[in-house]
Amino acid sequence: MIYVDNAATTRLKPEVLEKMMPYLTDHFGNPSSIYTSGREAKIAVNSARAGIAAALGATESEIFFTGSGSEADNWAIKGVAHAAKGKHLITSAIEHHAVLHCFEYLGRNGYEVTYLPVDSLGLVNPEDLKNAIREDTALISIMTANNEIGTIQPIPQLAAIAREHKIPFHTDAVQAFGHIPLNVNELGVDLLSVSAHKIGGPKGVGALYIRKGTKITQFIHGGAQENGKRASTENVAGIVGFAHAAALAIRNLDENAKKVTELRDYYIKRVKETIPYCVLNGHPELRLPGNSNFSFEFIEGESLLLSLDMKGIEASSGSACTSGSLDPSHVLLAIGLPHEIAHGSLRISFSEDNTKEEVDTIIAELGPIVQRLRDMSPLYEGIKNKA
Amino acid sequence: MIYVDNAATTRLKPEVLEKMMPYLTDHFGNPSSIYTSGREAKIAVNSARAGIAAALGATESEIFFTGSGSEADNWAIKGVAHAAKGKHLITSAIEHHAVLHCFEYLGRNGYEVTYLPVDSLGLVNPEDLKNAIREDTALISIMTANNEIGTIQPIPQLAAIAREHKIPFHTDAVQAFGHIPLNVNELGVDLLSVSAHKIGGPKGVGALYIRKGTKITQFIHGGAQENGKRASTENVAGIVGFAHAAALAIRNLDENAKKVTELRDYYIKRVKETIPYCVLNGHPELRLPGNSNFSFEFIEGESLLLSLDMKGIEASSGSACTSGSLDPSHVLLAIGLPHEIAHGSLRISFSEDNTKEEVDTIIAELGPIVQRLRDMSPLYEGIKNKA
Amino acid sequence: MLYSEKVMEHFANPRNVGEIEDANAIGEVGNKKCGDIMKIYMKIENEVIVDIKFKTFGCGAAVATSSMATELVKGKTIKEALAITNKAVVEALEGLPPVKMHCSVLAEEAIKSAIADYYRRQGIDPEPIVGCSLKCESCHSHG
Amino acid sequence: MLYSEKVMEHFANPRNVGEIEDANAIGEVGNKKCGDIMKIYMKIENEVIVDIKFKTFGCGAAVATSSMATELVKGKTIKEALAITNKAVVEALEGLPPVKMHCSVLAEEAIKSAIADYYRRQGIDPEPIVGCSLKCESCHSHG
Ligand SMILES: Cc1ncc(COP(=O)(O)O)c(C=O)c1O
Ligand SMILES: Cc1ncc(COP(=O)(O)O)c(C=O)c1O
Repeated sequence: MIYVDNAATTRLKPEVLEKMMPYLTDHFGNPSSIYTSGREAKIAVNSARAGIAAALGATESEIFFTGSGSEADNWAIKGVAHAAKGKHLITSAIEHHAVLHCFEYLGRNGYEVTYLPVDSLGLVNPEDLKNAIREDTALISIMTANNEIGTIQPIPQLAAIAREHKIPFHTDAVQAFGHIPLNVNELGVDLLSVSAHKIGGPKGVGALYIRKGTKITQFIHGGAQENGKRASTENVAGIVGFAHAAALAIRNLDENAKKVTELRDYYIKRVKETIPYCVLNGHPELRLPGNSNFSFEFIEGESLLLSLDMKGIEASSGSACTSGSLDPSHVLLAIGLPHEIAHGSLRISFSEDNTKEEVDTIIAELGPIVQRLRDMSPLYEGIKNKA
Repeated sequence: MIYVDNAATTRLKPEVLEKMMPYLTDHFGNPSSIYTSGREAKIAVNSARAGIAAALGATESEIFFTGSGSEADNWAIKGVAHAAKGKHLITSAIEHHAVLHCFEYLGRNGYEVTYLPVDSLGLVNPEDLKNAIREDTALISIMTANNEIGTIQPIPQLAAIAREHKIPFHTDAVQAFGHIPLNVNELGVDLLSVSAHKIGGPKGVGALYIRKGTKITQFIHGGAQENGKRASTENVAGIVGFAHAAALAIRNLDENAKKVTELRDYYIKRVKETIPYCVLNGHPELRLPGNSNFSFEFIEGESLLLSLDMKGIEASSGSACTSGSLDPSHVLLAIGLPHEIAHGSLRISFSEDNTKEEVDTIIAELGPIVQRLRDMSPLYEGIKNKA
Repeated sequence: MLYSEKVMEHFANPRNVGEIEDANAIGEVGNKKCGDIMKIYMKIENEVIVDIKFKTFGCGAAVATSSMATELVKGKTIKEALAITNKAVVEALEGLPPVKMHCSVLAEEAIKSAIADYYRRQGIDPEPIVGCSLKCESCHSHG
Repeated sequence: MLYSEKVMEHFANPRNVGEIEDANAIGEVGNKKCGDIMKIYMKIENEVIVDIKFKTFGCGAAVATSSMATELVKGKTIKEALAITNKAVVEALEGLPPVKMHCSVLAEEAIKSAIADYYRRQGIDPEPIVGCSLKCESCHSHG
């Protein structure tokens, strides 16, 4: 099996699982308990917190563990909106659903939301942000890097605009964390969401960075965990795994980024050479190392994925969350693709575990599959006949 | 080490971990992905869903996995309150903080909350519930069994009253699930929260039962997971572990309950025989099998716990979530204990892994510890001198 | 979203793919926006569908329902073909995920659309025979 | 909530536990509601605290701070004893968790309360020497 859907989720790294194992076996204490096993668990959670803080250039007391990247996004957005007086919110048109659907929910519940457009490469224009800001703008949320097309936003520039107006700035860095260098102070953000399973950590663990002084209501009420800010018995093993995965990702960031970028560029080059009527979506340079996203004209994405799967190649069309839905990707529509082309996209996202040989196999399979589907497509008839 | 704080959390059962392992290693696919590894993960999640549904007498489509018992409580309470027109809510004075703090939050945000009192054994009086109901009551939430004193509420009776008035009824069954028989239809509840780590499952997984037709807003917005009702990439391994732990708990429920009740009753008998000035909190019969809760006069609970810990005995004083807080347990105050006695409680909660020998060791250590602390206590001076 | 083995089998080996040079009935339904387009070619002789082929732009279910629908229709009389509902196609495929049900509707409509074309070519109003006008009303089969 | 090793050591082996039969200074602070009561007995000779004992109802931190405070005060003059702040107790214990800071305040107050008692027994108003009235205002040291 060739797994090239690392933007959807990643294999839990064996060395990460190894660090988790004590907490899945003997060290099962509840971190809120004051006896030995509880204290040991607490120490494990707090040192994981220090690890995530270090990875982001934050301080420990600004890191709060959650049950997922989605929960971190929900907490950040609803929490800041609810704590604020202003009723105007700003986000972008290409956010992940975990962000977008929060804004849509708030939009139905007394808030007014501005969705900033993006250009054909997926970039938000800082001028658009400046123009959207109002007296009563309570929150700006723009993702660090897009999950479908990989475009990296100019967050320092955007966050600086927010700061000028004293508006809290959130960024969903779930796709960026561990793949490109991130420092909350260099970015200038007030809130930042991350998730473990995108960087070789376990599923079901995320974290929210909340800059000291940021006004935010609680999201999960209850016990006094996470400094009284997020209730729930801590997923100790998961948290420990997340921190270790983050440490590995940060330690090897440059090396991995170089390797993965090379693989991806090789794949992109080979696709362009071998398959006609395709277009690369996203930005040529301001792009996550592992991300590629092609639209193949005249064919539909799901058929492409199923065909690849039959050859043992696991890849994605848009975000995993939206598969099963009939709408074409909102991201591809936002960068201006027509519907039928937006329907035919293939996201291949590499990790450092992928190889050049795998890319060669993908290329060898992809061409005939695309051709077979085109031969089956009524949209291709005219083209073929013209050619 | 003698671990007798199973109400705080439990050891992950080795056979549960074994079932989780494939999903922590090779089977790492994202259940939302349509290729083979994603479909396998989806099947695993759905069969876990069927397992939890079976354990509760519910149907699969009524079970939604969450990141914790606290999240399930928050979702149920805030979700139903927000979806309702009425602004009046009813709960009890002895709920877990995951429930209580939601109501306090809603109470500060436009809702009116009635907190039903309990009697000295910890029982809610159905008459009190009847009297509290108003035209605009939107939700009633009363826990199945209390985490500190183990008292089991007459849920069928309470839920029937709610149903008569067509008011949604939620119960926090985090402590009860897997320990006493539960069937959502026999209970007559509309929503029910459970958590994996209380029954030998992993930390960081819970579930919410939502009866078909119940009006509830979404809590975590985003992707289309959990039938579009709860976003976040599924914690596949955790969910699989939860279902297996539940299956084991249900399969061995009678046997475990018998064993654990015997241990507990033996412990209670021996404490009463050997330690003066103590009082058993909670109900003598309507009580969770594993729960014991004693107040030892003239001494403070944390000192007792630390002393026990120094002897390798891990137990709790009230709920783990509140340790670190200076308030005496709200549950013990609600059953009428004076403050200084509420401060001196010891919860010992057994699992089927505990033994009679362990109870004997606990008794042998507990007496001298209590005596030493009393000798150190200014409150005991007068008593000692009188004796 | 899980496909049955039968769906996967028909997706992997779709029957009756292609065009018919001398077709005397051609129908096309769906639209680009929805991401599903089905085009059906038929050769009808003495009210019997002696040959049928399809071309489909769409998801796995769209391909599989096209394949199955053409199989069910092949060799049948027009009357028999018109009696085949989307339900029959779904059953023959051993089920479809709820979000993909609309594909089976599309397949039924594609068949009817081709038959309507057959009548229209002969100057016969297809409406009383085939039923109401055929359109992919929207991309969503549900709410 | 994590205690330092020093705190645990003083909790496990508290110094100066007990009563002094012929104490000439006794102070008690805290209340049952708060869950912390400290009672200090002193034997003062020539302005020097020659002996000191305590009894404490309270948490681990309460016991440890009582133990440490009495150690710091033992053998000191009244003046020196009054100069010992709760901070000094906390430092000597290598820190206390934030929620437990109030215990160190209580220990400081217990010492002062005993010394105040010493003056009162001699008909001297302790206020100008010891400071303001001593009370456990509330159970919370923070919001
Ligand atoms: C009664 C009760 N409700 C809710 C919870 C919260 O569950 P979790 O720790 O999974 O968030 C607990 C335990 O912590 C509990 O005992
Ligand atoms: C950009 C982005 N945000 C948020 C999420 C949600 O993270 P999680 O699956 O941990 O809830 C994802 C991935 O699923 C993502 O790619």
